[in-house]
Amino acid sequence: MPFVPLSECLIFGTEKTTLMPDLSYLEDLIVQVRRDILRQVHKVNSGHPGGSLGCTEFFVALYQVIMDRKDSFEMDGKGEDLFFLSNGHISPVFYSVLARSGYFPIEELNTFRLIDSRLQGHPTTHEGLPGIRVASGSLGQGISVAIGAAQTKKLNNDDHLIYALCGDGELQEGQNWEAIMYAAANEIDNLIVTVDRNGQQIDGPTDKVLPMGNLKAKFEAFGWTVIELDNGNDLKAVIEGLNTAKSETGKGKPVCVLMTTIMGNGVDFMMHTHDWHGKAPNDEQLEIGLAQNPETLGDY
Amino acid sequence: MPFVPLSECLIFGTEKTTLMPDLSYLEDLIVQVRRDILRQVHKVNSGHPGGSLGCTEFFVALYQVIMDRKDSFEMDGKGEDLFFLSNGHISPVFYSVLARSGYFPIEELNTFRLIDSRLQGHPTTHEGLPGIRVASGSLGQGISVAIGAAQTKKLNNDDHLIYALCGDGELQEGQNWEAIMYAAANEIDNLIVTVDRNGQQIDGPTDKVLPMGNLKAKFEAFGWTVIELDNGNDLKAVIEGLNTAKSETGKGKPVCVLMTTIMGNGVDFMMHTHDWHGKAPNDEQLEIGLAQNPETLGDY
Amino acid sequence: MKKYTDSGKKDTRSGFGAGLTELGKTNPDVVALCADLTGSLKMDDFKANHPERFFQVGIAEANMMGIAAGMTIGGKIPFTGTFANFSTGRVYDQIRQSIAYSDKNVKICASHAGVTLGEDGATHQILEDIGLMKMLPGMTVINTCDYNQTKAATLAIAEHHGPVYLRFGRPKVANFTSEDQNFEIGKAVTLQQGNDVTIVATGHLVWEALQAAETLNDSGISAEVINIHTIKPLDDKAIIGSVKKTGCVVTAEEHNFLGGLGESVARVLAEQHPTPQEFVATQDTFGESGTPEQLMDKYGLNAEAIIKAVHKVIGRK
Amino acid sequence: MKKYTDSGKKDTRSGFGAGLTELGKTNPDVVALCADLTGSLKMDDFKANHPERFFQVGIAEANMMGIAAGMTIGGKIPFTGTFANFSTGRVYDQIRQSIAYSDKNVKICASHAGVTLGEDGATHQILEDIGLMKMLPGMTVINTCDYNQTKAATLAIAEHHGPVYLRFGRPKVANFTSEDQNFEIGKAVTLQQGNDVTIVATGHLVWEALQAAETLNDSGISAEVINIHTIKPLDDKAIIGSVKKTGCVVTAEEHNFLGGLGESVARVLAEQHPTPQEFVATQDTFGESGTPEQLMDKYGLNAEAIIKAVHKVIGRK
Ligand SMILES: Cc1ncc(C[n+]2csc(CCOP(=O)(O)OP(=O)(O)O)c2C)c(N)n1
Ligand SMILES: Cc1ncc(C[n+]2csc(CCOP(=O)(O)OP(=O)(O)O)c2C)c(N)n1
Ligand SMILES: [Mg+2]
Ligand SMILES: [Mg+2]
Repeated sequence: MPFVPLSECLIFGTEKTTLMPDLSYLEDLIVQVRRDILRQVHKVNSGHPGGSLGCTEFFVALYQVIMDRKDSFEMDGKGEDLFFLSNGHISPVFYSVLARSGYFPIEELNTFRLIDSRLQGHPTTHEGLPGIRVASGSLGQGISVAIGAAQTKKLNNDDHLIYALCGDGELQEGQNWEAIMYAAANEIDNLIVTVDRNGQQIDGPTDKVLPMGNLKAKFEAFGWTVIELDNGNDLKAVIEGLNTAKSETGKGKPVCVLMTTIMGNGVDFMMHTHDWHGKAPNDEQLEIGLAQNPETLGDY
Repeated sequence: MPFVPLSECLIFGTEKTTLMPDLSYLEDLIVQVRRDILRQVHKVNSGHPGGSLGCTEFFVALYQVIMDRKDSFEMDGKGEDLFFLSNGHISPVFYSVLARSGYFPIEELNTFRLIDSRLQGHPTTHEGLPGIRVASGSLGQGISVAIGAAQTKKLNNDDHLIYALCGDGELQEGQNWEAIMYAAANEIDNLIVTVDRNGQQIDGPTDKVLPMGNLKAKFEAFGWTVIELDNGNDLKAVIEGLNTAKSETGKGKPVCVLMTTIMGNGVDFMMHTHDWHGKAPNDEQLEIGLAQNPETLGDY
Repeated sequence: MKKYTDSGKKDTRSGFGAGLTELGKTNPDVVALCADLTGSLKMDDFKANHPERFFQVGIAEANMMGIAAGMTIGGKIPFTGTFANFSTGRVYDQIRQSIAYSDKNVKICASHAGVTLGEDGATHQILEDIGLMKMLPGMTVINTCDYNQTKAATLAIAEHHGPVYLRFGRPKVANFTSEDQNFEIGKAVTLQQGNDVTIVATGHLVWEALQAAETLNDSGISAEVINIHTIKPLDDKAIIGSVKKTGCVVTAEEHNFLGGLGESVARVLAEQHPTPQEFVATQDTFGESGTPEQLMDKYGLNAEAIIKAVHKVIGRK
Repeated sequence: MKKYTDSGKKDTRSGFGAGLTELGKTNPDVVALCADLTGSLKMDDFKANHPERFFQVGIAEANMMGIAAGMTIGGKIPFTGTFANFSTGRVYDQIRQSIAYSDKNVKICASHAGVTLGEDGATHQILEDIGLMKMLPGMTVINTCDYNQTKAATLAIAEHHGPVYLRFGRPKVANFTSEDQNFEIGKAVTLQQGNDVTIVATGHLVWEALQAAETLNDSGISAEVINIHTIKPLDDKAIIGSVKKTGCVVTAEEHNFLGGLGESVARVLAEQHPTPQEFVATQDTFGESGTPEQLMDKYGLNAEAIIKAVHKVIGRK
């Protein structure tokens, strides 16, 4: 189902070498996803563009290159890799990439946050949207859910991987540390948790709101393998980082990718600030944002 | 109010040197407290002797030597050091030391866990027992409360200290890590949290139930000053350790004392096992336990 | 019929913010805590004016509740601020033990309650918080109806000793109660006198109840409207007194019909004066994304729904 | 009058343990999770027989609920086990979002509910869990009355798709329902037919209701006794049917009278058939330490209290 089938991909950072993924296509997709994000939130004047834009490369890499996914969606997800979004507020990027990876019609992005829509403000299973396996939005719960799915994979002798994404501010929630402690203690080594380290949360930079110190040291003290992905907005770097993470699975430890991103990436006035965490652009701002990201694969 | 007034104490590990505390009296008190613990839980055939016995030296040191306390109890606790028990199940040792430090009549230990008593199974403010400032029992909440009290001390320009105790298994609760992160971020340096590192919890040794790895590394990664107190059942070592902790306050970091103790300490058949976490001795076992701890200061 | 006029739509959370700003000036013991939602809770002014009394706890609501409990020791009056879901369900056990059972003087101030939170959807739209908080012994539970009342309630709860849950919302709604009102905890306010039916409404539904009463009046039905801003302790007397006169009751709340105000009223009546009752409330479903108005409409939480319920309950007398 | 005999006192939690042991043998999809209370929850057998399907999560209930939700993806049927307080209030938001709203097939099994937990005292004695769980859309809420019924319910919920809250207790109580019963979720069981009053009881209060009915019978009052093991979905029909005949009702539960079974019944009656009702329940207080019997007595949760309530409610007809 990926536009760039896995078999044709160069798996960076591992011994398996296959063909080079069509990076130029993926770069086009990234720009198109940015447009989708802006247009979704603009239309309903609500939603979360900042974190979504910062994680665009990650989602594209994950769904187009990294994950071994099936063509059709089944809740049980047997025999494929699964992804869980813990920081559910960045639904715009999730929806765009899901739609553009074939899970549901791209035009449905038009219904984002509207009443009676399957595209709820925060992702939910409740409306039956393909691609979503658990609701999120209330922060701090996704890693636990991902661990459960990973343990079921082990019980089922299914050697596919579980991926999860969470925010950096989100890691202030204690449930994460319960989960982080548990995963190490139980050697959940089919799990890759990426942290969107954009250094921002709602009330300001994470360092001002509640300085979290050295995240790498924290995860390591909790027994995880940590991979630092310093340029989370460089597609190649993201693919490499996630492949490195993959190569660290199966070694008795859960794997954490600390992915440094720029909040609002790709729209200059949204970048490097928490201001656009949960605010939609007005008409004029939308125009500027779209101009900076010209249509590539076709708007919905 | 301490039996051994602070002014007469040698403050180990600090520059202030005063008189030597009457260690032999305190050793007698420790034995008497052990008897109180055994007799309390035996009488009602319920309660938690294991953790209580392991923390006897700590409570005696804290209330008799370390804390700067007032003679009468006031909820507001202005102008004195305060203590919060997070692992509320070890109420028997708390009650015994409170009573024997003058907070309420020693005979009241007779009412432990009985209906209409002020000595509830887990400590509570609800019945107005002097010495208790917050309820505990549901684990994981005490460090947060202690932080709040510490911040109020700062607001009130009251330079007294806040002490708290929690269990090692208790640290599996995520709320603790929220609190630990917050305390470092906000430089709560008038707070000393001791962890009862007995390596046991209800279902077995902590290392089997949910291995917690290196606690020192965890606290340090979370930005705390960590003091390892390797013999938490040696009174002198405990006094020294807590004094060292005291000397580390006021330096911009919260202070953690990792206190290694022996669960069930002082009653041979209760030692080094989780079996007596929450089980009372029968008549015969009580006799053996009491014989190993002959009456010193007088039973209630 | 009394006439109530909207002096201009305002959000109830701004009433909270204004009250907190005032408390900052008048009561040095008041401290405020927030879990990374300072702007949404309208706490910016307090933060700016009293940085030393403002505590940012980050995204860690359980810790916030514990810290607030601890801060009362030494005489502070902590006001915690976050969304209603994260003020209640997320931290129920922490409130239970460290605040309610410990009788700590903490004011839990909760915005974005109910479906009118809007587009964020069900994960954020708690419809159970009244029920959650009312079950806690010693907790006072308040749900205010407009900006002015929310401001007055914010000032009042600072004077009341003991734990309080103050619930308010996100959208701009009619502001119709008086600016200089005295907020009496636990005292129902009868907004309209009537003989045919009693409407007991709370929060955003109070204005809707007034609108309903006007329409009903035009069709010859005289409705008594009670603004029951305090759900606990509940003003049983006011309710029973009115119901004895009218013989039927409609309760209206932005909450699940299970566990909320409606069930509290049903219980009081079952104990003292069994009476036909209809429930304007959500019908045991989660909410969803949409505008506040769309959601009020879809989930039957407006004047129209109240009118329908009134007709039904009068038919059952 | 039907005669019920106690086949020997047993704890309901052991009924759960026995059910789980059986499920371990018969249903390979069943997995069990526990938060450091394996013995208290009687999960040792399952753990010993199926170590690979038993998950010890330590003292981290929030994480346990999330893991359970995740485990359903791929077809497992997780049974979580801890005390009732830590199964509900401690993890309300986790259950709400990751289990109830996400419609995950998790069975939340909760022991030590209510004051009969005994000596540990109020921090452990939750009296609000029925209310907490009943407010969650999609949640099935069950409170069983004895060992046999708890075992039967444990087996039944494994067959039911969707989130379930199963509440049971610590003390040894009369075991009087049949060993080979078929547990029907949502179907009230009428234990005694009667004409003067309906007693709707759940959990440990069912046996007390039967005792009360016997005593009442001796004094010429014929009580209908309904074992309402499922509080949600509530068997409205059974309740209304009985109340139409008797004209009054007493509800009996080991729970706060706010938010629990009693208020659910009051609501159903207010909507369909207003009727005098009395509430045998705790009266909005926390519990305390004591023996189960002492506490049942002090907090008015026994046959005696039911009899008193019956006399009162009959007088109100
Ligand atoms: C439990 C909980 N508390 C608070 C919120 C409100 N909230 C939504 S997003 C957010 C900030 C999250 O920060 P981060 O994880 O860094 O995400 P980013 O802003 O970088 O996208 C907050 C506080 C929430 N959704 N859930
Ligand atoms: C939130 C919560 N979950 C579970 C329990 C039940 N419980 C009481 S003590 C205990 C074990 C605590 O272990 P630890 O902190 O190491 O104390 P120790 O056994 O060493 O005294 C547990 C699980 C509880 N009291 N609170
Ligand atoms: Mg961030
Ligand atoms: Mg321990």
